[in-house]
Amino acid sequence: MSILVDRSTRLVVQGITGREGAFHAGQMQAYGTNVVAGVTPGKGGQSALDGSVPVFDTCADAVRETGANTSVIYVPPAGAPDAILEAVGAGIRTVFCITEHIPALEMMKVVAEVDRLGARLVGPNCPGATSPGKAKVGIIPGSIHLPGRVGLVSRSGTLTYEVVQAMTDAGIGQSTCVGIGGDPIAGSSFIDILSLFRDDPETEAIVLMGEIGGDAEERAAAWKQEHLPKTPMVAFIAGRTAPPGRRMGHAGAIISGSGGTAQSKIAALEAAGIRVADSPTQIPALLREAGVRPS
Amino acid sequence: MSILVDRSTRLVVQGITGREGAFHAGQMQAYGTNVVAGVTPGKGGQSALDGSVPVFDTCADAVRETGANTSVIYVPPAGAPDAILEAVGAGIRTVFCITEHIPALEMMKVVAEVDRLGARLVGPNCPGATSPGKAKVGIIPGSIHLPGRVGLVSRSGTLTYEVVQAMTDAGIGQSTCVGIGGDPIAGSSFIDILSLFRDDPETEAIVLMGEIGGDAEERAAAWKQEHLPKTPMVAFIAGRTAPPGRRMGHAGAIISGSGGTAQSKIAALEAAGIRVADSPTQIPALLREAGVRPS
Amino acid sequence: MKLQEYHAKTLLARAGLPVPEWAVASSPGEARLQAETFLARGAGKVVIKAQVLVGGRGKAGGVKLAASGAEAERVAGAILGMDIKGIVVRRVLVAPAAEIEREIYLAAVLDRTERKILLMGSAEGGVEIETLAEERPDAIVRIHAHPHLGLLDWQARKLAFALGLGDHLKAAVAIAQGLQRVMVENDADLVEVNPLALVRETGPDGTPVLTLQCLDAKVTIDDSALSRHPGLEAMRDLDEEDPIDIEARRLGLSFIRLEGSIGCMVNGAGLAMTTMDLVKRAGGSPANFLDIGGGARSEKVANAMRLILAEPSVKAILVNIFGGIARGDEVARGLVEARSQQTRDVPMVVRIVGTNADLAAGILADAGGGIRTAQSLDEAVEMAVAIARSAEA
Amino acid sequence: MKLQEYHAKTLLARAGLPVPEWAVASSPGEARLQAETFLARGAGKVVIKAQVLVGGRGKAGGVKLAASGAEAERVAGAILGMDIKGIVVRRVLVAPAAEIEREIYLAAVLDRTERKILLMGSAEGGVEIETLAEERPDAIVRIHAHPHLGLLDWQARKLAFALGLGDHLKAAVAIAQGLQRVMVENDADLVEVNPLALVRETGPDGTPVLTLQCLDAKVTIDDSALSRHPGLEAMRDLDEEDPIDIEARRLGLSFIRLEGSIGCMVNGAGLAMTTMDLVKRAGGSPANFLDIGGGARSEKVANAMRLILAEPSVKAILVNIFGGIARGDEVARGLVEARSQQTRDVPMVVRIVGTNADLAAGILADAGGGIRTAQSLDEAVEMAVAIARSAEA
Repeated sequence: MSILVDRSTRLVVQGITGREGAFHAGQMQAYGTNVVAGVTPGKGGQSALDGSVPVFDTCADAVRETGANTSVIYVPPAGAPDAILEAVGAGIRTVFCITEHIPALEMMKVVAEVDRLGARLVGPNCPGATSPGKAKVGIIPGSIHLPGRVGLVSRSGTLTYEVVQAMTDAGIGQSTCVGIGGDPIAGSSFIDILSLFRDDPETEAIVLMGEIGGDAEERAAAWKQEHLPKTPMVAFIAGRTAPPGRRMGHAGAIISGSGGTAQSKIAALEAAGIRVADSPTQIPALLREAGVRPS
Repeated sequence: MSILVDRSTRLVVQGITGREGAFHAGQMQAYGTNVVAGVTPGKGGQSALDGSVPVFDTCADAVRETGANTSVIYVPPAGAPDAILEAVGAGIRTVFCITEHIPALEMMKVVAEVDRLGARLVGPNCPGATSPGKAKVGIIPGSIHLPGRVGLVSRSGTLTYEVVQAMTDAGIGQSTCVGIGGDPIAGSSFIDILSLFRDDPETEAIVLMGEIGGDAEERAAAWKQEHLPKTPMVAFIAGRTAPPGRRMGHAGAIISGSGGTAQSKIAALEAAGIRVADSPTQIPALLREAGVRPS
Repeated sequence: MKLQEYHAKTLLARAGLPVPEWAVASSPGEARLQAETFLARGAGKVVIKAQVLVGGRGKAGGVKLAASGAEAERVAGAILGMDIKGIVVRRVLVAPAAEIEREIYLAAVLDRTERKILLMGSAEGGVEIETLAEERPDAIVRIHAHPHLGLLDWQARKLAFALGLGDHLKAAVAIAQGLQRVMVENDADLVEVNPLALVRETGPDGTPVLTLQCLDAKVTIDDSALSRHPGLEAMRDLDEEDPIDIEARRLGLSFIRLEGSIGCMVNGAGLAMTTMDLVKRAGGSPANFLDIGGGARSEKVANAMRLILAEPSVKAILVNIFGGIARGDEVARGLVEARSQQTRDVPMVVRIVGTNADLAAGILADAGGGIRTAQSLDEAVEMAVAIARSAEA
Repeated sequence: MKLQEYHAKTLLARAGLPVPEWAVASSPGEARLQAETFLARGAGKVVIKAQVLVGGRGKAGGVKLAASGAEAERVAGAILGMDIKGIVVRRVLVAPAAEIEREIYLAAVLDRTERKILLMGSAEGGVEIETLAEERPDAIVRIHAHPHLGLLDWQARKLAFALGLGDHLKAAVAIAQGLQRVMVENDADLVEVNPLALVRETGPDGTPVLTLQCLDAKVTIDDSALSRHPGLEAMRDLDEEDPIDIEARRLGLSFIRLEGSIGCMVNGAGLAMTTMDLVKRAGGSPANFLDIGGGARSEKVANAMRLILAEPSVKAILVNIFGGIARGDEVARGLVEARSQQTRDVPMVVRIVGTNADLAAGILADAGGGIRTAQSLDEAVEMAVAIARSAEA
């Protein structure tokens, strides 16, 4: 097993005719993901990926014609909130939004509606998820993965790749790697993903990649202690040396006042029995110390 | 048993210090309803009904201090939609809105939120509900009732009283009488109330009081045929002689085009095995013919 | 409240929807002037449309084309003053006639069952939507707007594609969302554009272009919301209303004049309709529908009685009050007050039961002669019908 | 983006919130004139407040009262030009000094955990809310607005009662809902009024009246939404910004200048912070934070390189790219382009892995000298730190 994406994933790519959408649709298909449809309003009837994927005007058409059950969104910020609502409105239950720079208050309205419909959104401004050897959805490079039994969840994008690469180099495979994105309003939290890992018999250990700002890491630590007391877990926090009060690249990475510092997060994680690495490259060693064996 | 209101009802009256609120709060208390609180913003700390009922500034205060579980609203139309949202926001699960002349599009927003919270709204522009001998909430005169085993649901107000009086005069008691109101957007439909009666072992027969306009009676007939095939049911439709295209008093009572006529409703009800009375006073006789015995 | 086409178009145009320019004339000369202006600006013809709130004006000859100012004057002269289903035409709308490539039906309506705003469209416009709904329901596209977020972009696109407007996606989306917005901003029950048309025009470079335009518009406002839209209340066409309706509205009464001889005063619409039904069933004929509403005070009751008596054909009055939120004593006091001011002696049958019925009985008894009382509805109806019959005999 | 107090007050006043009148002066003489106007209109004193985006201006002496025009000129003269936490004061706000009966704290903020707008209030205003939140969390009232319907009337009333504003219910409700509306309409992250004050004034009949007024205001705008609010972008205070920040924003880069010697260019905020952390851990010091973002094209990379090189203290450059949405070859092309235009010869360590890393390696190899490549992040960091150290030695 694995979480979120696997061999049963039937993926529709919203924005498949754009530069990013087309490129990553190809990468996902090449990895083995079952890309069943694309959506670009006004380009219905065309096809993408050398004729292998039909393009539809609407998500509803894509779902009806191809049985798509998962969506990934590469649509510019002005259209992305609507693209999410279109996907869930068409009955898609799992949506990944890669788009960055969506206004937070737009997302606030969108997540309320996604929740009401009982669907799951990962992102926005996230790299997606990969279940190695099964399927990848998003922009995480497929080559860095190794199938295995460690689940990874991260607020960062490229930092995630770094750690996954290190794990793979050390022979430690992954069940599923999920980037939840660093935006202020996100569809899925650390805890949402940890709950999925808890229910996945294939995931035996977890890596959590956090960063400064907010209190999501502290909350995740408390949740882990209560709900996953026996699962080995290691973590990393980016931004130990970041100057306070400045926004580091995306909205998530800002320290205001005394909360949200790397120190407070590391203390909370360690208090919950989670080892915290000093460098991403230390993660494989900490996993091994926690009892994880190479795949 | 009974539905919606009974001896476990702990009622908060929103707008208790107004003319209607004060009068009917007294009537409800005199009937035996457990009126535990009133709410009028700015009058918290006062009391109503000769000092027997505390008045609070907010529903939340009323719920916390008195354990109120049901609300009835006598607030002018400009404030009534908010009063409904306040009640459900305070955790009250059953709300009756007596207020009339609330704009339909205001109610549209309200019912969506009430549904989302899983609460139940009856009304607006409804007379409320009485479970004879147990509790009455709203404005139905208490004196007309007789405890028994016939459930009644109606889109009208005073027409309901007429039928209840006729039933009581004939010795046929009621389990619960519910007026759902005739406004275009209502919290509860015929079918919502029929579902409650289905699950109430004390209700052995049902009276449905409909009127021209819309297709609620046709839908109720189809539902009854499928879900309550064995329960005796009789009906009445007001407006057989109403001229088409004119609005009769409240928004519900208008016939447009070929739909919504008394004829189409009567045909649908009879096709579902429901006897339709020519006059409200015939209802007791039809109930007896359907096997209902005097209480 | 129904709005005249020219008012409905004003609301649409205000919301940024594409409505071709128009003018309103109440005399043939005015229509000529307006037609000449449009023709001078390049219109091939103008259309002249009767402004009445009843349907079927086209079939009745209330919509005509004109190719010149003189013809416009003649046509407008024929339409103005015309009687369409009992309504005298007092105004015509004058507009450039469009070259229509295709007609589409599009409307936003309140769906009572789903409790949402429903966008209804059909690729076949210019039709009666009720007929289409019965004969070929599949030809109608239905999309419910989100109750809080409105018609979402994707919903509007879905509607546009389903109506075959994929080549005019942006315009169609804007129009669909515009109808929903006009509905919400004005508390309308209905905002209908029929036809929404693909109109052939000549572009700046001389090549033909197709644009979507709202050629007709129908808007109905939720009466319960009029108090918060004074600008819409001002659009009410009092000319087309029965003066007694205007008076009833002023008094806060729900009143409809009918043809019969028995004046009815009832509280509650359902009971009022039932009372009318029973009067008919007993062989009588109601002179009106009148719901005095919940919680009516004595003054309102007295006003209602004056409205009933204003109708000379009324031979008997039937008062049927089942007290709930209305209290019997208030009604009785109103009746006695009205009776005392009454110039015409019409027999009155009064039935008051429910809240404070005992007090009401006392008040009526003290008032003395001319008021007969009844206990049951059937009895009251029979008494009133008998009185009316003997008065007419 | 943080707004200056006078801009924040403009947004509040536009939304109909009660903000006492104010003026902005950039010279002592201007401040005197404005003070004289307020004093002439009846103010007992005026308050003169430094307009800077850093906190603690009160403690720093940036807020003072004045009772005459001359005093206002003197006070403004002292504040203008003052250095508050590294920012030079260029403008002061002048306003009538209020007679404060009670101070309240009220703010609308984005709650990331609940994913809703949170209204936070405290009956004790004028305080540091962070301090209060830590010391006495119960003294803070919290109410989440509905994500679609906004701050409902009952929520605003509940907030008002909890803040002890039951005697000013209508005003308090309007202000609470106004803050939420200002937040939504301007895509703000934070709208804070501290203090919201009960101000003593004299009514038209000479009796004292208490009114609620927003005496200070702080607004922060969501950077992701600025493109749809050109009017807010125009409120940006460029005077208070580092010119290199202005240039970085123009180039669409996320750049923060630091004190060190190793220029960093990374894709992704998390990886960029981690790279900085590792540089520090290896004994080096980063000269900047720079996230070139996802999908950066070669031109953007070249621009980023120019920003780094603008800092004379930079002795080594560390490029760390893990390709995902960004493609290694694009970055490599940008580096080569920047290198070819570069006037200053700073050694560069480049690590490009992930998407199209193979193509990148080829491009860098073809470009020849001056660019050192590394495979692992640790290795790249060590190389860069070693280079910087030898250059500084």
